[in-house]
Order: sequence, then structure tokens, then C-alpha cells
Amino acid sequence: MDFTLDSGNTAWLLASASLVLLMTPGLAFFYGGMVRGKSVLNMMMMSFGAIGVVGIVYVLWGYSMSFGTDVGGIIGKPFEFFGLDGLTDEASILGWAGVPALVGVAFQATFAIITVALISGAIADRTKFSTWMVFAGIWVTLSYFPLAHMVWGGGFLSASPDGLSAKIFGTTDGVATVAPIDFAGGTVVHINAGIAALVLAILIGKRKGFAKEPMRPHNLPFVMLGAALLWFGWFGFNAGSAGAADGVAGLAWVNTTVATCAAMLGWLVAEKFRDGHATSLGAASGVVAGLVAITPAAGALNPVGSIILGVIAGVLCALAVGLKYKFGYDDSLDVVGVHLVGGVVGTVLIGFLATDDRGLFYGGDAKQLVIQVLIALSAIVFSGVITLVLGLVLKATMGWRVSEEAEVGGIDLAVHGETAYETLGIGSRVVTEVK
Amino acid sequence: MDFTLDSGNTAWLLASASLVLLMTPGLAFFYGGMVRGKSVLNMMMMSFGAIGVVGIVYVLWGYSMSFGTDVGGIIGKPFEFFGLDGLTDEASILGWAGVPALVGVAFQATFAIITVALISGAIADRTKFSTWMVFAGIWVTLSYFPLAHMVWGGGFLSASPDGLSAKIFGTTDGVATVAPIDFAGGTVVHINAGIAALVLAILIGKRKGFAKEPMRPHNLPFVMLGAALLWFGWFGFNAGSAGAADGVAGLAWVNTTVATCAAMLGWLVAEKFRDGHATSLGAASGVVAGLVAITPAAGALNPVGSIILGVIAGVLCALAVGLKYKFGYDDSLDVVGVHLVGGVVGTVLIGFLATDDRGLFYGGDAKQLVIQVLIALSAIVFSGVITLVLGLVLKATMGWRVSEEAEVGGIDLAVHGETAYETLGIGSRVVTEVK
Amino acid sequence: MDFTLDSGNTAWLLASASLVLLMTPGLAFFYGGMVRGKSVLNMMMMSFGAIGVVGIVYVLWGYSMSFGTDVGGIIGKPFEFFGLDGLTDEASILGWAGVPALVGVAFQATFAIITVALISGAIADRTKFSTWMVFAGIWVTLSYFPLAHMVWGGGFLSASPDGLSAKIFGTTDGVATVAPIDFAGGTVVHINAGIAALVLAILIGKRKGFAKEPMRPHNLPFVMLGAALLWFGWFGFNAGSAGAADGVAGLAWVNTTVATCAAMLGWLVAEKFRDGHATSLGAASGVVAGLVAITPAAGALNPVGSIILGVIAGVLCALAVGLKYKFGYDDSLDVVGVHLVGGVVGTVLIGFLATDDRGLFYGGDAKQLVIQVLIALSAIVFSGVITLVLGLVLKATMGWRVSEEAEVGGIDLAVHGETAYETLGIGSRVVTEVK
Amino acid sequence: MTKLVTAVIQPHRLDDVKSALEAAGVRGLTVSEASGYGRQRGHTEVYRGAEYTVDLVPKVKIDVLVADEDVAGVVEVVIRAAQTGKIGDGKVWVVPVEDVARVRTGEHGDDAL
Amino acid sequence: MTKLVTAVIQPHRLDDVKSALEAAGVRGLTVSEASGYGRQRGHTEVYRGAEYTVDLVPKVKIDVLVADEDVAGVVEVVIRAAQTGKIGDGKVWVVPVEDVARVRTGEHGDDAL
Amino acid sequence: MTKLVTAVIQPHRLDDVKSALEAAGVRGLTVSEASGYGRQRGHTEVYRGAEYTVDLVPKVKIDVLVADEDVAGVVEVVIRAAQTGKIGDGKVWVVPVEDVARVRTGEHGDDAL
Ligand SMILES: Nc1ncnc2c1ncn2[C@@H]1O[C@H](COP(=O)(O)OP(=O)(O)O)[C@@H](O)[C@H]1O
Ligand SMILES: Nc1ncnc2c1ncn2[C@@H]1O[C@H](COP(=O)(O)OP(=O)(O)O)[C@@H](O)[C@H]1O
Ligand SMILES: Nc1ncnc2c1ncn2[C@@H]1O[C@H](COP(=O)(O)OP(=O)(O)O)[C@@H](O)[C@H]1O
Repeated sequence: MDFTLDSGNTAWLLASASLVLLMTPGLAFFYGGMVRGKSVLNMMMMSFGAIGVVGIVYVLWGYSMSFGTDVGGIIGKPFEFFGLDGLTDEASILGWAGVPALVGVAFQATFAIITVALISGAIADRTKFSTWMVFAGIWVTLSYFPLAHMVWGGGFLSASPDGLSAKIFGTTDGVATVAPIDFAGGTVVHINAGIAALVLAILIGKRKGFAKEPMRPHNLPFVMLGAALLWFGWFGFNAGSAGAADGVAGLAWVNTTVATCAAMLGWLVAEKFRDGHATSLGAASGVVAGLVAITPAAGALNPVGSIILGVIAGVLCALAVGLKYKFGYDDSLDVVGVHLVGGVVGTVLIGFLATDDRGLFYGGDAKQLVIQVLIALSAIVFSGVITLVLGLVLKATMGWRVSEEAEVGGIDLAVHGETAYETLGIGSRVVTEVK
Repeated sequence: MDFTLDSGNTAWLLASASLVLLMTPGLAFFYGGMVRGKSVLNMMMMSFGAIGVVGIVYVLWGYSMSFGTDVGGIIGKPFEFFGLDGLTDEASILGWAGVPALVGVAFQATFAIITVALISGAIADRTKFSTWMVFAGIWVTLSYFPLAHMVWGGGFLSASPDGLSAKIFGTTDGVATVAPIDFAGGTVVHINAGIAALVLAILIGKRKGFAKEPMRPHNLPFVMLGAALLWFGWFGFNAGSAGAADGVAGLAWVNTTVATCAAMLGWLVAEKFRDGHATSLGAASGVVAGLVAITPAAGALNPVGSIILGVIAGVLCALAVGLKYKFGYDDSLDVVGVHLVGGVVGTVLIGFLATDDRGLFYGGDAKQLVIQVLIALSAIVFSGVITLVLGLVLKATMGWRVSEEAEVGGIDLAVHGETAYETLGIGSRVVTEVK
Repeated sequence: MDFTLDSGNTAWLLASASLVLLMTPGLAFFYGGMVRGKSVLNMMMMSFGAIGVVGIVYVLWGYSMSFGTDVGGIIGKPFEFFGLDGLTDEASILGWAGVPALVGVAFQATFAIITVALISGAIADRTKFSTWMVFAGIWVTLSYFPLAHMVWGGGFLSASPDGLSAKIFGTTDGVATVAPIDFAGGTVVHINAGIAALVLAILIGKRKGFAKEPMRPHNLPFVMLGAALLWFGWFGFNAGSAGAADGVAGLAWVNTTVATCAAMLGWLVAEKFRDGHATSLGAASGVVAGLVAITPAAGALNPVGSIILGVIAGVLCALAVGLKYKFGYDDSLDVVGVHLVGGVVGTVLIGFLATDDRGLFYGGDAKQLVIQVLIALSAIVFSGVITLVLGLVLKATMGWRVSEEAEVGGIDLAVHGETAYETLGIGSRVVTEVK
Repeated sequence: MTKLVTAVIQPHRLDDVKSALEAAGVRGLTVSEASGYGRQRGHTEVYRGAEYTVDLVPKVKIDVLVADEDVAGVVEVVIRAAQTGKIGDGKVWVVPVEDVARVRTGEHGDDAL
Repeated sequence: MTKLVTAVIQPHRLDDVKSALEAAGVRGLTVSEASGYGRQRGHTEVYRGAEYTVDLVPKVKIDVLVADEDVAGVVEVVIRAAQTGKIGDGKVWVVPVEDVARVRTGEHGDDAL
Repeated sequence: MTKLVTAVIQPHRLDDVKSALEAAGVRGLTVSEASGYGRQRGHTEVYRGAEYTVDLVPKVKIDVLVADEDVAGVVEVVIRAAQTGKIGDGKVWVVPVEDVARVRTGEHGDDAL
């Protein structure tokens, strides 16, 4: 591919990469506000730690594994661009848009980072920080990079002529006739993280006091702040996934906003009917549910379709977050209810709502729907199995849980030697020595 | 108009739209930090709720009403682009700059959202959430879209040959000889929201304990955070209103910054002289006052003129926030003192300070000043009347106020079933059942 | 130089300027969370105050002094573009990239602002606000603008044929054969602020209770928030310093991220080994240390080199923050340990790690290393002397410290008449009169 | 001799109680935040799929040192000012005090009040 | 007559103490946050280059008014429910009360409990 | 027998009081946050156009159980360590205690101190 720099597209992708990177600290606040006051820092450190580990791993072998030369439809050659060595603008994934290779890497790295961080919400308050850090590096390698390659890197779940869709519905002009749609990461990011969250929540077990003690958010403004930063960053995520500053980016921007608005309102109404109150936690969660659900669909729907998708996602996720009590798994901050459910809802609704004769409502046939269901299922099975195996290995080796004493007394103090807030009036420590 | 995509301008408008959307959560913190600890969440929910309602309404009929084919100089055809249907890049408001229609919609939608949210600060701690949500959807339709059309959509307050200015001072080359200047929303956004705030504050009445109990900000760092996010987002607001990434955008950026710096310092000095302290609330309020005042003027002044405008706005708004005690209306978080006063100051000072021979100081004649005063007055009257009628109708039907018990006990708990912060040591609830 | 607008580069620089401006409020949170609950607002006001003063000064004479016609290799003509008057796009520092002059000014102004604000962390809890505001305006004029001119404006520390490097190693094609490298401000920003911080901390003296009373961060989530906003803004700082939306910007973005990840991990590991805990304060500080160290190097290293630089910076800064106890100066929030040490580490490591045959590891000779050490030393001496003289003058005239009573009782209340948080249950004030 | 009157009341009655005590001649008191557990509890609410019962309700605790002869009066003043008639209004109790001192002066006894 | 039983306990024992007291027939109590200083202190930690000793440990303070005859029982109930056997478990003490009143009704004495 | 010495003092005197008590042989105490209302109030300030009077000033409350014979000494130690001589220094009072127990061991009486 020939490369001519387009400074406008590059500017938008640089901005988008920066926006998406901000999402992970945003998530740290979304999650950190939701836990109890004694585990705020640990929750936030799981996000910051994920940035640290995945940021480095991505540059070393992650980009190669995602977008290197295909190996069996599953991964790219891991050491092809090790340390980004030998990466030329011509070889870039966004070269067609005149965006330099390293800007494309920057953008993609941020997706890997947040996907890992998302998982941490399911295992709040009780997880060893060291095990989490090791998990982050291995999971992103075994589950995220392959899925990114399969869906976006020309692998098995893409429109590749060797892919699943081509096998089922055939090819046209050398690509699958029915191209699977995952605009910005419904499968790669949200289903992937959501199912991993479910597996780990079950594997690691419930918090002491789950469904007995109140575990209400200790700081709801932080949750709102997190939701706001996530939304803001998500414009990079979705509109940036157009790969260019053009009309598709504009469509993705508008769809992202209206779906999120609709999901927020949907969640609030569902909650008001069921529980009697429209809560701020509901608003923040509805925002995230809408953002998740529109992610795979942002470039494939029209604005009215996005509103419909948003409302459905908002209501369904509002109902889904109660499932953990029914089934007895402690998905502490509702990663499953929001990301797995929202990711599946968005991925599947594309099969109904996609314009250009693709969705059932516009094209009148169900092929797109079938392929959307299949990629969702594939992602669930792939990530679920990988996570289970890795989770079990780590359980047997490093162990996942802190001691009960640390959990009850507060993981912040036990693991990080800190508390989130120092009380104002009365100091609780005295300096005895300076080193 | 012929359309050729300019990816650079599009990149800047995508970024700007994202920045302006972030302003509303920023406002939620600016306002949320300023209320007492028992009404933080409600305050923030009024902003988030405004995003939800206005985001959807804008896409359905708001854009059409603002920028559709003119009807009587007052509105655009409401259903011309219903759901953004049939909107082509050629028809776009920013088509001249090579920015796709949907990106222009994105940018404009965010202005409508924040305008509504601004009003909420005047009616803090006591307003029914349901009434607010209904108000948001109707007010934006009856007051914001028409004003946006009148000023920016070629209506009565624009340079249109059928507009007010053309009627008074005649036309040149088919447009008004003296074009009214509202670069980024002094009338449409700030005067509009400010006068609506005043009307509602009077209509809804004072908080119990107003001017008796202390109602000091419960969390000033949040106020600072809000001011910071507002400032950051305002670069999209003002520099984005250039419609392109060019020298005008650069001028608007620089003017926005220096006017805001000057207003902050002006407020602090005024306060130090009058009250003996330069407060952080004053700094944050001065920032917002400067941003408000420079909004209509950002592209029309030079940097030194902007400094002058900023100082004047900072000092005048610092004095204006005390008026509510004198006149006895409970504009709880000083929306009138900052947005109405700041918006008028900025709009009118253009008449003195505009360069290119327009302002009194540079051009030597008062025509621009006259027209600036007239558009400010028109906006006040238009929005004031609409708000009054709508406010009265809602008072008679849904009612505006929560019960006194809810107000005293805390609207967060009564309306949203939550408190912003859970105390650390002692849990105040026990789980009795999981559904 | 001929000027043709490049809207893409301009879009990226507009975004970058906005990002860098956000860094100073980010710093306000990074610092504000780290102090005790009684001095939060004062800490934040030092950052906001710096924005106010420096923003205006920059537009009046700062830009001229930095980038005006050279006077003796030390400064630009101060009144050449007073108030930005007469500044044409052709004369712009970023004209070569098609970026309008005012956009370049916007970008540069934000660097001056944050440099001043950085210093405030060393003198927390005890400094007169009025003295600080006066210091900000004079120091930026005497220390920052000259250094910016020397390094970036074609002065003594640049590749200018009259500069230090040309004098030592000669010139090639009319510029220094060995061009000193300071990509985005290792010397101009971080060493400059870091040494000023050290001088003032010593001059102003220790806080009452230093190294005796516990002075632990009162709100660590705010510290994390600050670190996150700094990181986000730093993309504008570093990738924006490419001056264009191109591959160099992409490289700077990626290097900034991996160095920061590596520094965070480096700090956490060092801390875990030494103190037994990986803390959130360590993570946040490691982030900032990495950002500081990569600043001068972001465009000159490859990603693997950046990882190495990051680890080294993280570990060294983690060790350096303990020095204040050893030497007995109260650098309250570790500006010296992070910015001076990090800035020196980054500036010097370029001498080893720079690609294109420049660094010792790639080019095999030490010339670059020598010049890097020299510019670091020059900045230390220049800024150190200026700060000392100015600090002494202010000490003798206005005085630097608040009264001991104000310091013990809380500078927020004494100086700003406010406390950061109002306790929830019990109001501590009654309104006695409204003016 | 002196007694210590302690009252646990609803937070929003604090201002009235302060004023009433001042009117009754009490010149000082000490206030702290507390949480009450009593009959008032029982209110249940649903939040994100789980049902909660409010268990501890915010209260304010007031400690007033009073001279023996004023105790009965002070107790009545507090009751009148704090009373709303609803469950959860709180309790007042009186404890004997063997010595009181003012820190500033070191005075003891009724002079220290 | 009535007594005031005050207990200073570990915060995480509060739920158990509340339940135990309820089971023992106690129908109300008042809780507040406190910090304890006793033998428990001594634990040192290093933080950013300085060594700290933890000095004041978070505790919860419970005040229960009880009728004379129930005092001994209530004290035992609290001890049993709060005990973990580790240093820092806290203290319980009993103070005589000369009068009690219920604010809501103005009743005095044991009826007010 | 035991007494309960309660002191309400300026927060910034807490460290000195703790040290002084420790030097005097006191081995434990319980601290809580409080707000004081007394002569100290009266300071007015203007904030955003309204005038406020500071009404409740932050204080710290210390509860120390002491054996009978040490009471007078402990009261004097507290007064000396907390005194600044300015209005608002606070109060100390002594209340009789009928029983004390250590939760960890269940011991009663002076042994429990
Ligand atoms: N036995 C008790 N000991 C200490 N405090 C009590 C006791 N009973 C009630 N209280 C306090 O009084 C408050 C009000 O008591 P409650 O039983 O709810 O209402 P009421 O006294 O109006 O019947 C409680 O919240 C608690 O703080
Ligand atoms: N003399 C005392 N007066 C008041 N409170 C005390 C006293 N001694 C101990 N306490 C309280 O009891 C708590 C536990 O005491 P500590 O000496 O640490 O353990 P233990 O009682 O198990 O030996 C302390 O934290 C403090 O709150
Ligand atoms: N009668 C009282 N009962 C309980 N606490 C009191 C009483 N009088 C004063 N105090 C407490 O003592 C503190 C100091 O009292 P104040 O009158 O301000 O100063 P001083 O005792 O030095 O004259 C008050 O803030 C309050 O907490």
C-alpha cells in the first residue's frame, strides 16, 4: 500500500488514542467510587497496573500478535514487529487513511489496556495485586491479542476468505459476502472482558459478607466522574475507529451519543419502575451500558436505530445486574451485567438494525444476524476457556485471594499500606524515624 | 454548496464536539461541589438528565428546528431532517469548511445540552427530578432551538436581510451592513440560560433556610474540578466555533484563555478588597465568568481587548452574585450572576472592543454597540417569556418542588434513594433480602 | 518563510494546546490530594493563580521574549510582539508546519504556565498567596522566557551557530554539528522548575512539624486523578511538540506511553522491595517521573530505548524522594525528587539512547552525551541563580511565610477563608447578615 | 455540684436546641456526630437489586455540663426544643459529675462552667 | 434506676454486638466513631521514605442505657460478642444515670428506655 | 474503683496531651471528634456576599478511665498539657464509674485499665 500522510486523519487518531488512554483512569474512578472506602486504592491500582503492564507488552509483542502476518487465522506472528522494530508506515493498519504506523499502534494499544482493566471490577476488594499484574500480562497475550487478530487483523472472525463467515455464506470479490460487524470492539473488548470477568468472579469466589453486608458505593460523585471520563474517551474509541476524520466518524460520534442518552434514560426508567428510585448509580451504569452496546454498531446504524439499540441495552443491563444475586456469583461491580450483556446485545442487535440492507429490518434477511450471533458466541467460548485455564493455573500457583483479615480490615491498608482518605481532625500516625 | 472533505477541519470539529460534551459533566461537578452534602447527586443528575433528554431531542427535531429551512425568521422546519434523515454533507452548516454534516450536528448538539444544564444551578436542592426532565425537553424545543435559529440559523437576530439589524441599518451585498456578533453563544447559550434561571428561581421559590442557614459548598475541590473541565471543554466551544482549524480558531483560543485569566484575577481582587479573602470559589467562579463573557466575542477581539473584557466581566460578576440577597430570589449557585450578567457583559462589550472597525473604540461609531444591545435584549425577552409560561404550566400540572421533608432531610436520599458518600467506619444499612 | 495553512497540523496543535492547559488543573489535583486536609485549597490556588498570571504575561511580553528576535543568545526582544501585536503567520514558530502563529502561541503559553505551577509543590502549606502571585509573574519573565529562548528560540543552548554546542563541537551547514536535544522541555520545564523548587524550599524553610508529624496525602484518589489528567495532557505536551500530526508525533506518543508505564512499574517495584508495599502514591509519582524523563527524549528514542529510560527514571526518582529527609530541606511534595531528578535523568540518558547515531549506544561517541550534560548544568545554574536572587528579594520585601498560627490552624481558612470540605451532619456556621 | 446532661437528638433539631439552651442561660456545650439504633429503624429500600433496611440513623449528641439546680430545667428545655413527636426523636440522660475544670484557667467546680 | 453502659470496640465487631444486644432484649443504642490509643499501637510502617508508627486505631463507641438489673448481663453480652482475643478489643464501662427521658414523649425513668 | 475523665480540648493540643498522659503512666484512652460551642464563638467573616458567624469550633474529646487515686493527677496533667491560655481551651470533667471490663480478657475492675 502506498503511503501519503493525511495530517487531518492523523490529528484525529492522535487525539483518539489520547482519549482512549484516558478511559482507563476514568474506569479507575468508575470502579473506585463504587467500592467501599477501604478498597478504593486497590481498585484504582488494578486499572493503573493494567496500563503499566499492557502498555509495555503491547509494544513488545502485542501489536505483532494482533496485526502481524496471519498464522492459522488465530494470531499474527508474535515477533514480526517486536518492539515496533521494522514497522513502516506502508505496513500500517491505518496506512489507507494516511495515518502513520506508530499512530495506529498508539490507538490500538489503548484498546488492549482498557479491556484488561475492565475485568478487575468483577473481582474487587479481595484479589492479590501481584497475581492481578501477572494475569494482566498473560491474559492480554493469550486472549486479547488473538481475538483482536481474529476480528480486526484479518483472522477467523473477520471478512477474510478463510474466515468463519466466508465458510458459511461464501465470498464475493475475495471477501466474505456477509462481513461480520464489530466496529469498535463489541466482541474483542466487551464480550472478551465480560466473560473473563464472569469466569474469574466464580473462580475467585465471593467477598466475605456478599449479599449480607451492605456494599454500597462509597463515593458516587467519583462514579459519575468515571462515567463522564469514559464517555468522553469513548468518542476516541468509537469515532476514532472510523480510522479517519470523515463522515463515518461523524456518524459514529452521533450514534455513540444518542445510544448512550437512550440507555441512560432506559436504565433510569427501568429502575424507577422496579425499585422506586432513579439513582445516580443507575445513570452512570446506563451511560456505560449504552456506550458498550453501541461500540460494535456505531458505524453501522442510523441515529434512530442507535436510539432503539440504546434503550434496549439500558433496560436489559439494568435487569441483568441483579442476576448475580440469583446465581450467587460475586461480580462485584457488575462487569458481567454491563459489559458481557451489553456487548452481546450490541453485537446481536446489529443483525436487526444495520443499515445498507444488512440488518433484518432493512435488508430483510437474517444472514447478518446469524453471523453476529456466531462471532459473539465464538468470543465467549474462546475467551471463556482461555480465562478458565489461566485462572486455574494462577490459583494453583500464586493464589488469587488476600487473607480474610486483609479483606475485612481493608485491602488498601493491607496490600498498599495506605488508606484513600486521611481523616481531617485526628491524625492516626506519628512519624518515628526518617530514613 | 459543493462539498470536499477537509480532514483537518473535521478532526478539529470532532475533537471540539467531544470537548463540549465533556463540559456538562464538568458543570455537574462545578454545581455538585457547590451544594450541601445532602443534595450532591440530585444536582449532578440534573446535568446528566439534561444530556439524556436533549441529546435525543436534538437528533430527532432539534437540528431541523435550528438549521432547517427558515420559517418566519423564528425557527427552522422541525421535521425537515427528523432523526437526521436525508441530511447530506452538502446541506451541512459547516459544509463550507469541508466538515461532514453529522460532525456539524454533533458539535451543535452539545451546545443545546449544556445550555439546558446551566439552568439547573438556580434551582438546586428543591426541584422535582421528573419536572426537571420534562422541562428540559420542552424548554430546549421552545426556547433554545428558536434562539439558535434566530442567531446562527439565518433568522431574525442574524445578518439575514430579513433580520433585525438589516431592518435598522440596512444591507450591503444582501446581508445586514452591521452583522450582529455572537461568536459562540453569548445570547443563544448564556443569556438564554441565565434569564431562564432567574425566572425559575423566582417561580420555584427559595430553599428553606435561604439566607439564614449556611449553605456553603460542601466540596470545593469538586468545584475546581468542574471549573477546570469547563475551561478545557470551552476550547471546543469557542475555538471550535471557528468551524475550522485555522487562524480564527487560534485567535479564539488565545482570547478565551487570556479573558479567563483576567476574569479570574479580577474576581479575586474584587473579593479580596470587599471581603478580605481571595477564595477558591471566587477563582472557580471567575474562570466561568471569563469564559462566559468571552464566548460571544472570542473571534472578534484582539488579545488585549480580551484581557480588558475579562477583567470587567470578572469584577462585575463578582459584584452581581450578591444581588440575590438584595432582591431576595434564591439563585442558588449564581447562574444569574455569572451567566446572565457575564453573557450580557460579553455581548455588549463587543460593541466597544470589536476590531476591524466594528467596535466603538476601533471603528468610532456605535452601530455595532446598538445591535449588540438589541440582540441581548431580544434574547432576554424571548427566553424570559417562554420560560415563564412553561414554568407556570409545569407548576400547575406536575409541580416544581419536592416536599419540605425531602428538602430538609436531603433530596439525594428522598428522590434518588442514595447519599453521595457512605461514611467509612459505620455502615448504616443491612441487607435484608436480595431479589 | 511562506505560509500555507495545514488544517490537520493546526487541528492537532489546537488540541495539544488544550491538553497542555488541562495539565495545570491536573497538577492542582496531584498536589492538592497530597497535602493535608487543611491546605488543599491553597495548594490548588497556587496552580490556578499561576494560570491567571502567566497566561496574561505570556501574551503581553512572554512570547516576544521567548521567540522574538534574538538579543545576545539570552532573550528575544521583549516588546516585539507585545500583546501579540503584529504577529503574522509567516513569522510563526510553527509556520513551517502550516500552523497559524496564534495557535503556536497558544501551545507555547501553556508550557510557561505549567512550569511555574510545578514549583508550588515544594513550598506547600506555608506560603503567602500574594508573594506567590508576584513571584509567578517575575520568575516566568526572568527564568522561563530566557531559558525557552536559549533552548527553543535559537539562543545559547540551541543548535544556533552562536550557541554553546557550536562553540565546542563546531558547525555543519550553519548549525551546530551536535544539536542539543530537548524535545519537549526537559531543561526548559522540568530542570528549570525543579531547581527553582529546591532553592525556594530551602529559602522558605520547613513546615512546622516536618519529619515529625505525619503529613500523609489526605485524598489519594485526587492524586490519581491528577496523575491521570497530567498523563492525558502530556500527550499534547510531547506529541504536540512534534509541531505536526505526523510520524514523529506518533513516535513521541508511543514513547511517552511506554516510558511512563515502565517508570510506574519501576517505582512500584523499588518501593515494594524497600518499604514492603507498592503504593498508589508510588504509582502516581512513577507516572509523573516517567512523563518528566521522557519529555526531552520523546522524539529521539525508539520504543525499547524509552522503556529503558522509563525504568531507570522510575527507580531513581523513587530513591530520590527520600533525599529531603537526609539533607533536611522540606520539598513538601517532591518536586525536586521527581522533576529535577527526572528532568536530569531524561536529558542525560538521551546521550546514551538517542537513535540516528547520536547516543553513545547507537553512534558510539560521547559528543551528544557531553552536550546533554552541559545543557542540563546550564539550566540548573541559570535558573538556580535567578531563583535565589528573586527569592531573597521577595523574602526581604513581601515575606514568604504565613504566620505560624495560620500554618497550624490551616492555610485554607487563614488565607482563603474556606475549608475544602464542609462536614456533613453538623453545620459550623450561622448566617448573621446578608449584604 | 455539677451534672452532665447528654442528649441524642435528630440532626435538624440542633439549631433549635442550641438557641433554646442559650435562651435558658446555658453558655457552653459540646456536640458530636452519632448514629442511632432504636425503634426508628425498619424502613426498607431496594437498591440495585438488593433490599436494604436502614439500621443506623444519623443523630447528633450534645453534652452539657450544668449546675445541679439547673438540671431539671435544662432537660425540659432540650426535650421541648428537640421534640417533633415522631419516632426517633432521641433520648436525654443525666450523669453525676464529681469535678469540672476549665482548661484555660485551671478553675474547678461551678466556676468552670 | 438506669445505668449507662459504654463500650469501645473494634469496628468490625459492631454488627455482631448489635445483634447480640438485640437478642438480649436491648431495644436501642447510640453509636459513634472513635479512635483508640492503648497497647495495640506499636505497629510501624515505612511510607515514602519515612517510618510511621500507628498510634490511634479506629474504634466504635456504643452507648446503651440499661435498667439497673440488666447491667451485668448487658456487659457480658457485649464482651462475648466483641471479643476476638487480640490486643485492642476494647473496654466496657458502666456509669450511674440519675435521670433518663424520651424526647418524643417526655417520659422519664425506665419507661423512657 | 475507677473514674472516667473526659476532656474536650483544642485539636492541635492532642499530641501534647497524649504524651503528657503517657508520661504520667496512663496506658490507654479513647479519642473522638467533636465541636464546641462556648465563649469562643463570635468571630464573623464574609463569604460570597453573606456574613457568617463561626458557631461551632472543632474540638477533640478524650475519654480516659483512671483509678480513683490517680484522678486528680490526671486532670492536672491534661490541663497543663492542653492549656494555651486562650478562650476555647476546653473543659475537663470527672464521672464516677461503677464497673470497667477489658473486652479481650473479660477482666473487671482496676485490672481492666
Ligand atoms: N437504650 C438506649 N441507649 C442509648 N441510646 C438509645 C437507647 N434507645 C434509644 N436510643 C437513642 O435514641 C434514638 C431514638 O430512639 P428510637 O427508639 O428510635 O425512638 P424513640 O425514642 O422516639 O422511641 C435512637 O436512635 C438512639 O440513638
Ligand atoms: N484507660 C483507658 N481509658 C479509655 N479507653 C481506653 C483505656 N484503655 C484502653 N482504652 C480503649 O480500649 C482500646 C483497646 O485497648 P488496648 O490497650 O489497645 O487493648 P486491650 O484492652 O485489649 O489490652 C483502646 O484502643 C482504647 O480505645
Ligand atoms: N457547659 C458546658 N458543657 C459542655 N461543654 C462545654 C461547656 N462549656 C464549654 N464547653 C466546651 O468547652 C469548650 C471551650 O469553652 P469556651 O467557653 O469556648 O472557652 P473557655 O472554657 O476557655 O472559656 C467549648 O467549645 C465546648 O466544647
